[in-house]
Amino acid sequence: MTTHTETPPRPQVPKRTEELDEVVIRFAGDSGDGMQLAGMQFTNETAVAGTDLATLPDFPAEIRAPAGTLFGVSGFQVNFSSHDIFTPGDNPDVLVMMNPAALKVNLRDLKPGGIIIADTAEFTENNLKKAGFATSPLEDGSLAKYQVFPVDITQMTLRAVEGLNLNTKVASRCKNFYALGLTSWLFTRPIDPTIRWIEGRFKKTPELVDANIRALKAGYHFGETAEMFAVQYEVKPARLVPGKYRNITGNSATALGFIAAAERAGLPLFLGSYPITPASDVLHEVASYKNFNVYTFQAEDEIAAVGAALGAAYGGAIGICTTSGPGMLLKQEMINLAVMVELPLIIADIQRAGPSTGMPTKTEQADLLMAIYGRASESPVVVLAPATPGECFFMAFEAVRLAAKYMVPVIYMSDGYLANGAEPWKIPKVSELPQIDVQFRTSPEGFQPYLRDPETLARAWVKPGTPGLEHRIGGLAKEDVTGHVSYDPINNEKMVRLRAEKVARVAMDIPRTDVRGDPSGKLLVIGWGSTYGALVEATERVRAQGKSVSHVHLRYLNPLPPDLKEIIRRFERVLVPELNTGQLLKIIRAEYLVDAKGMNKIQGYPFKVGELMQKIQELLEE
Amino acid sequence: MTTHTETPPRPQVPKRTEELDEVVIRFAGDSGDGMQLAGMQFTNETAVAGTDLATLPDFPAEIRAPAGTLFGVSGFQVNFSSHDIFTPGDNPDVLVMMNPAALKVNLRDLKPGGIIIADTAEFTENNLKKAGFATSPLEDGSLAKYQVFPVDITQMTLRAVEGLNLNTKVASRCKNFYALGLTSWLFTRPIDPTIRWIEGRFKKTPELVDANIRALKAGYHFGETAEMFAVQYEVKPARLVPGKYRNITGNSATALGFIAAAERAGLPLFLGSYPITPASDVLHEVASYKNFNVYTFQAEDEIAAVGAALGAAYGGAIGICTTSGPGMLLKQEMINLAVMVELPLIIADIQRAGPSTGMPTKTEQADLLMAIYGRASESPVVVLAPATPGECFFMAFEAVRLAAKYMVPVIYMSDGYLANGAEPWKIPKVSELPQIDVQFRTSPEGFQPYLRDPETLARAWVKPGTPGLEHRIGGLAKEDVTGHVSYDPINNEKMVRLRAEKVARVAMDIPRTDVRGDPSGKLLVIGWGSTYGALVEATERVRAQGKSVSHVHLRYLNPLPPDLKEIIRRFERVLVPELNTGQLLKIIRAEYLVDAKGMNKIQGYPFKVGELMQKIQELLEE
Amino acid sequence: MSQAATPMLKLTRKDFMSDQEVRWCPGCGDYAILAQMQKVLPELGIPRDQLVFVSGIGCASRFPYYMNTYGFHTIHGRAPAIATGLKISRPELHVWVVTGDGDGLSIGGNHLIHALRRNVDIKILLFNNRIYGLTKGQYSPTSELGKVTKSTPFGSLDYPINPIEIALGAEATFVARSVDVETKHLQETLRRAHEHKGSAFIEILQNCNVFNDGAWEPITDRATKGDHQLVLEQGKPLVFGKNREKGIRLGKDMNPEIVTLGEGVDTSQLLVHDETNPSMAYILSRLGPQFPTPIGVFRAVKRMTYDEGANAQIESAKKRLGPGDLEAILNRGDTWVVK
Amino acid sequence: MSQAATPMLKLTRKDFMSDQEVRWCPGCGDYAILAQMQKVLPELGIPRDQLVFVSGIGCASRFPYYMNTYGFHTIHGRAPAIATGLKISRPELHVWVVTGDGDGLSIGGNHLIHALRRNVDIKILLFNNRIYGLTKGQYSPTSELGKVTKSTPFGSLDYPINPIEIALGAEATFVARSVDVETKHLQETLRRAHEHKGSAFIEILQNCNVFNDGAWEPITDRATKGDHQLVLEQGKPLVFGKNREKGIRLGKDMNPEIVTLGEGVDTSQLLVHDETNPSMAYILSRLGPQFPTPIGVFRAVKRMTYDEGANAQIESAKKRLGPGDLEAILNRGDTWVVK
Ligand SMILES: Cc1ncc(C[n+]2csc(CCOP(=O)(O)OP(=O)(O)O)c2C)c(N)n1
Ligand SMILES: Cc1ncc(C[n+]2csc(CCOP(=O)(O)OP(=O)(O)O)c2C)c(N)n1
Ligand code: SF4
Ligand code: SF4
Ligand SMILES: [Mg+2]
Ligand SMILES: [Mg+2]
Repeated sequence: MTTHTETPPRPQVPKRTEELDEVVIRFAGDSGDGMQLAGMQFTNETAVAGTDLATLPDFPAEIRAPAGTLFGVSGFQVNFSSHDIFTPGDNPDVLVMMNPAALKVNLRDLKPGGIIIADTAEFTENNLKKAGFATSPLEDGSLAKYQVFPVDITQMTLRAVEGLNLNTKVASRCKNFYALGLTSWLFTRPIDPTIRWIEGRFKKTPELVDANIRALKAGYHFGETAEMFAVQYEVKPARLVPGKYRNITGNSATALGFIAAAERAGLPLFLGSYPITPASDVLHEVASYKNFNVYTFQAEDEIAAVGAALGAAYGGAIGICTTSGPGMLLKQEMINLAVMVELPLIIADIQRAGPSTGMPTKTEQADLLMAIYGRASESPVVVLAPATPGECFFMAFEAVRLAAKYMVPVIYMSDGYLANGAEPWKIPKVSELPQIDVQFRTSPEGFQPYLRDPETLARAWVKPGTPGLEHRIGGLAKEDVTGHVSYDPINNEKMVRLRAEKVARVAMDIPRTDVRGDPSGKLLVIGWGSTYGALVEATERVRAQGKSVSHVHLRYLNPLPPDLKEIIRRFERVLVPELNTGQLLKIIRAEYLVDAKGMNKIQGYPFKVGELMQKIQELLEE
Repeated sequence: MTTHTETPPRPQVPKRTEELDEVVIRFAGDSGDGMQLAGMQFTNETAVAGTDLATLPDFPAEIRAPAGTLFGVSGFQVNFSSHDIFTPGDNPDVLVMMNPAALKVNLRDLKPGGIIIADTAEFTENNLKKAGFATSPLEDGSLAKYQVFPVDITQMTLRAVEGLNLNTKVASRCKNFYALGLTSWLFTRPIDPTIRWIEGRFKKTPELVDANIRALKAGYHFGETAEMFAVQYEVKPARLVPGKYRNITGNSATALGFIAAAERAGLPLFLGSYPITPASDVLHEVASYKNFNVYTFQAEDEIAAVGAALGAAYGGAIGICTTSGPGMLLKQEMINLAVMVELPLIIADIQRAGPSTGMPTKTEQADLLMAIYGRASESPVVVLAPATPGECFFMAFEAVRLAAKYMVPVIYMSDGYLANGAEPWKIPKVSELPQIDVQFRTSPEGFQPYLRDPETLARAWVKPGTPGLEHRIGGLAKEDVTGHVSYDPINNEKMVRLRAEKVARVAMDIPRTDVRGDPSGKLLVIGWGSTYGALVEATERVRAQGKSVSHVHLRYLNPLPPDLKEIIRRFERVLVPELNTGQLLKIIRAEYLVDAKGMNKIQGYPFKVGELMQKIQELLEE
Repeated sequence: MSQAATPMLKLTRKDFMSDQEVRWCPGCGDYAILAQMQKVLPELGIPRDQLVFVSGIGCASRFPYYMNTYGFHTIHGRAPAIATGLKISRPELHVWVVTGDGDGLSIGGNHLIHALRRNVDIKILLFNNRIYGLTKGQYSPTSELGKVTKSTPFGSLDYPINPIEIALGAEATFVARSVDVETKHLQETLRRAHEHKGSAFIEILQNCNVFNDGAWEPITDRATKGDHQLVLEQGKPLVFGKNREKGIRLGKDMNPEIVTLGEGVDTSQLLVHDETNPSMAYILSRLGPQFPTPIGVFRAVKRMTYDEGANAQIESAKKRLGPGDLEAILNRGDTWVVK
Repeated sequence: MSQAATPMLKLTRKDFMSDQEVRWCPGCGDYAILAQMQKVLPELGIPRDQLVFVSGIGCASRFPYYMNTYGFHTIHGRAPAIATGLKISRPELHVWVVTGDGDGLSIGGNHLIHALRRNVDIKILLFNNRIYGLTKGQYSPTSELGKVTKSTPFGSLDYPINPIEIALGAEATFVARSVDVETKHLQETLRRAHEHKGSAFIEILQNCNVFNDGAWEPITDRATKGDHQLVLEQGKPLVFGKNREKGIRLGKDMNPEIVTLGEGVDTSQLLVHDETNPSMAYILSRLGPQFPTPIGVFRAVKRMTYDEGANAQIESAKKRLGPGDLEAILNRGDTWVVK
């Protein structure tokens, strides 16, 4: 443990503490300023302090865009509260801005009367110009309606680490921790988790441990002592369901979900992947668990990645691949083969904004129709989507379970917002996770490769290496039961329908659909995937106004929950908000012949609760 | 011209001639027996004789499967008639069978009382066994309800070519022409076109010219002289629309349509392709026209094929690629790039039965949803489908025209049945084909890469090499007008909607929808693609029974014809027959909220008129 | 699996023949290759269930259907990727890949190279008939320049790929060539591939009598093969010719030259084949048209295999960190308890 | 196009800089490469509008945005295919491809090989930083064995691809290597590529200071580069070393060896570089770790280009058959008239 006594004790100015129910803070600066880190650490602090929370990281596609530019601004928003919350918040209460460009980009979102903490050192003429400010907003009175705290963060940081023999470049890189320290003080968050994190992260370079902790503490103490800050805010712990919690991002939860499922199936996990934003972190995390029975294979491309996963599945492993939109397109031919040979295969599509390269670091949920229909010929697969970062764990687990149970490919659809967003997660007990019961066929007695389980229609999973069960599979049309190559017309139709029926039977595994709000009424809002939080909050608030709106959130997109039809019937109108131009909407309309309306946003960002409420209210008033 | 006097003149038995309105003949034998050729030549003969016709080639995926096996049987069905016909016929009137396996496979389809011509030489014990016959059906009385003509075709062929110094293997390969000659006599078809064809085809091997012509004539004369044949049949010419005709397959028409369009645009054609059944013949045919401004590029895979086509389009050529289902999946990422950079690109998907490798030589129309929705994110393209082999020409032409006019990718969807099927085609005059008016931008005055034509929303097509217009394009999200890389949320949504709107505006180019039958009534049948013929015939026949059924056939699948909504409203019920599990059906239901029903067949074969009639009658009676 | 429990009966060629009728064209070179494989396997003493044949799409790729072992007929060009996933996770299996010149070098070229450079312990047989058979006769990446085919009626324009050279360029650890009709040589080469630990690549010259008949005639015809075949044997000088009267020597600037033995030249001046010498393999791989075609093993060297490495990594991580504890990783990082 | 009409103003480096702010990380080697390109182009006398830069995806592939020429930033790995279509149909344009070690050798490996073997007249620059930059630091096909990265926390298991060797294996007609910071050498190499008629492949060693800093340090560092760089010059003996005191000689079995000049060894015994000698290029491409890294042109030979061939084929067909007559082909075969 490193201790610091370098900061001289200062006279304590008496401070007032105000209690708040919910606060939204956005950190922003250059891509190189470490804002993602600051945001993540703040998140962790407030998680440990027991609040509920939700986050929205927002970074450019450039690795380190030139300093001071508008397109180089990297931001991280965190919402924390003493009550249940579901979104990172529409508009921040606080902006922690490391330069003029950050302020320029983020100011429009700040709530009236909101707080701005700005690093004055960066408000140079040059930087102001790059950001398109004629004069400094910190000085020209344009920020009058906000509470502005100008702090020379850079200078203070340098001073804090003085004597550690760091060059200025390295030293000033600690300023994100200074800003974090200050913010932590302002909102009475504990900084110990961050100190522990710094110690772990920089283990090999003790001078950086020292420097960063000093900067953190200096920021914290500055808040304590500087007269500028008269009020300190407190957000009380939320009354979450009792249990042990940690903070988790969607990608982390996805990785753990896959590992947990393979463990519960007692099978090795084979993850074939080709790096792509925002999916890569799943590969990174899984790769770090090599002491499990985990193979990670960074392939030469997405085709090889899914091919290797299918090869591993054929060999009896849990075969998974992770990718995003452009990579998904390359996998479809192999998924079609998996459909034909009826092997379990899990394909995780962490959706991003497109089409084509699009906005790789931004979110969207526009791959749904591609996942369901994007293969040549009739090629049914199971499609699932988690609704929150923590839920990624359970749906990833479920994807593996269903794939193995039905011998079918499962597409698991997360997105950029879930992937990088975080929330407190009630850690499940391993013993409470379902067992995944895989029975490899070993008996040659009456064996036929396409004999089916009468209930699930799954064919048997046979591991090569099993004596007496030698057989051949492939992508040509196959005869029922024997699996021999067959061009018989009637047989072909039969097999097409059997494959469809097998996927349809997954409906047996879908839990009853939960309707939030009244079971019948005026308006039903149907959502899927990462819009969950915003939809919950919007519908709850409108309901709180005494209006009739309920909410159903789909985790099973193909097949659809069998009770959905009945639920829809009980409402006068249906609204389907999506971060696309109306994909689930098309399915709902075709399936249930209901004149459902879409609400659509294709901006690379999640819905805001406000805009959803407005749309819902409009529909209710029509 | 070769002449033969070797066949001794025989006494003419007086023969009766019966006139028939329509005849369906199926030729079948081993893959190596030349049945496709015999069928095609018969088709040509009857075409030249002025009948209407339709064909259905049906061959195995194996190149030359072992002789005598059931899976090695290759067949070719031709329907010809003195009235308009639209399908190759549900059931043959005549089977020309080269071996027992062929008879086994095809007998179930023969009409009661139908004619069987069989090569007795091949009905050996061994062959009978391979085909699963215990005794010879030619002798055991099992064919009593048919008119059976057992002919020793092999022996007679060998005799006909005696003295030409051919070895038996080569000599007996002529037996398809013997069979053709006999059939031609039986149905009074002229054999001159076939003689001309043989002369052209075997130019370099005069002995084969001789041998094949001798075999052909020997067959013809055998019919004339043999007492076995008491009746000769005649089918009078059909009263087709006046004009000059030829016989054409869908693949040939597609190739010519692309070439014609490039010529009418005054631009070079660049066809990038990777061989795949049943699309390869389009590449083959286009490649033979190198004296046009035609580049054909056989790429290393489908991705490179479409990439090269896009590169050529970027350079100012008509960039086209041709493929089938499995290859389509590999092109989607590149099509997404084309959507983003807004360049014209034509992708021809000659659909085949799937999924995966499936039944490569069989037909299906199950790639529709994949074509429309199979790309990541929001990626609208134009989707067209021809309805008959001859129409392939015009729709291929239209695909090029729309791509260039709207600067948009166009997917053109033919299928295995259209590709290889043939029909008489009224040859268009070049001067009557639309001019395709491409204006490359050359003026730097006010140039911006994403400035749009206010009517079509097309951006300007600029050829690299144009001074002063240097600019950069790519797959990242782009700013409206300037095309600069932009991650602005509002701009992104704007661009997504602009791209969608551009495709929507193609509706301006869609001709009024033709309703066959009453403009309103009880049942509307909606079809698309190659089912046209069967649907026309089925609906006409049911209408002839005085029932209320009309038929609309869609050539424009995305966008849909703007008047379709109105048309659908005028009918009580809607039926959507498709060779898939209900793909257009989903779109119709979602779009028009009409409780349309599907009729679906996924057997690798086209609809039969009878089965369609039955379904239509059922629906009308419900 | 219960391999140990399987009584090790001596298997015969018949045991490796599946119940499926072979569907290649009569006279196709593929028959001969199938036969040699079925003859060699019984001698290797591997139970049938431990063998997996993975293929892509093409005539060649129908191979697995005819082998009474495990088999997977996959999609065009991707067999090496699928085989890689299988072998990594099931290192005890014997995994063979069957591909064609189109499947392996056109659409699948990249997977082939990457499998080879990774040295995944799979055996890759590339049936080279210099044509696309299954799609009825378009030119392939190994077709000679100017080839007239259905898709190139005016002649092809691209310089052919040399499969051996590409495999060497990818630093494959075992690279060989054999011929469909050279039964003994082919058997021996298959055996060598099996014995090699690591990726083995064998180009098998194969005749497609329907679409490219006689492509390899000079090398396979009794009358000419003496002059056109150069049989590589480890440690032996490069001698060829009907009467083994010719040899190959290294001339100026590392250019090989043909010499006639006897005229003041004896075998001691000839190049001596060394499967471990990379330059040797390279020079042999690109002998010009005036030279005989080498068959045999060009290169055979040892290197860690990917599958070994991957499995060793897991074992060592388990040793170092203890076997994976799911409960522990779920609870990793800062946690707190809500009561 | 109206190339002749463009007044041939003498262009400067500035003319080739686009109005887009360069978005690479400060200190990235890509800046230096961009600068050299912008310096060389004005000297080649090509109007800007005749130049097209086509790239894939990756940090390197942002290159076209910064060039004030035509530019196409395409999709991952496919730039050679797109450039091929462009060049075939517009042979008068100067087409450059910019790719990275991931873009060009991982997902795009096959297109690269096929473009090279076809000898399409495009210039391919592969920026090799031995890492995936844009996706934030996973190992690439050129990363050294055992590389610890985000995706390989326990070290990578695959043997790296040698880009020069692969290009040679594909029989590329021009193969060279240069270095981001060797400004003169890089300029000269770019010029040579431009002058070469046919596919030109240049591997450019490039530093990614964020994710793989110092990957090429021995070769670029003033203090060590004398011993670690071997500059290839046509017709010159292979000499290197701080004081040019060392040389490379061909030892036994075609194995190269390092010798010190002076000690009874003079340059006449050294290998003399010959860009047209394939064995030479091959041996140089795979000098082991104890050898210096060659930079310069490994191979430069002439062969028909694909684009030439494709266009000549059209011209000759027109000559032989007359220019295409649409009416005639529509009316081909048997026709009949219905009245
Ligand atoms: C994605 C895809 N593209 C194209 C095809 C069509 N196709 C099947 S096999 C083949 C080439 C076969 O050539 P080769 O690999 O040389 O095998 P051969 O038939 O000669 O043994 C092609 C192009 C396919 N099945 N899938
Ligand atoms: C189909 C597809 N797969 C994956 C990606 C993600 N991706 C973008 S660049 C890249 C690798 C970049 O590495 P390299 O080519 O070495 O370029 P560098 O950034 O190092 O210059 C990857 C994997 C993508 N854009 N598209
Ligand atoms: S087409 Fe050629 S390669 Fe294919 S089975 Fe027939 S002979 Fe063999
Ligand atoms: S990540 Fe590396 S390669 Fe990419 S711009 Fe930064 S320094 Fe350059
Ligand atoms: Mg082949
Ligand atoms: Mg790189």
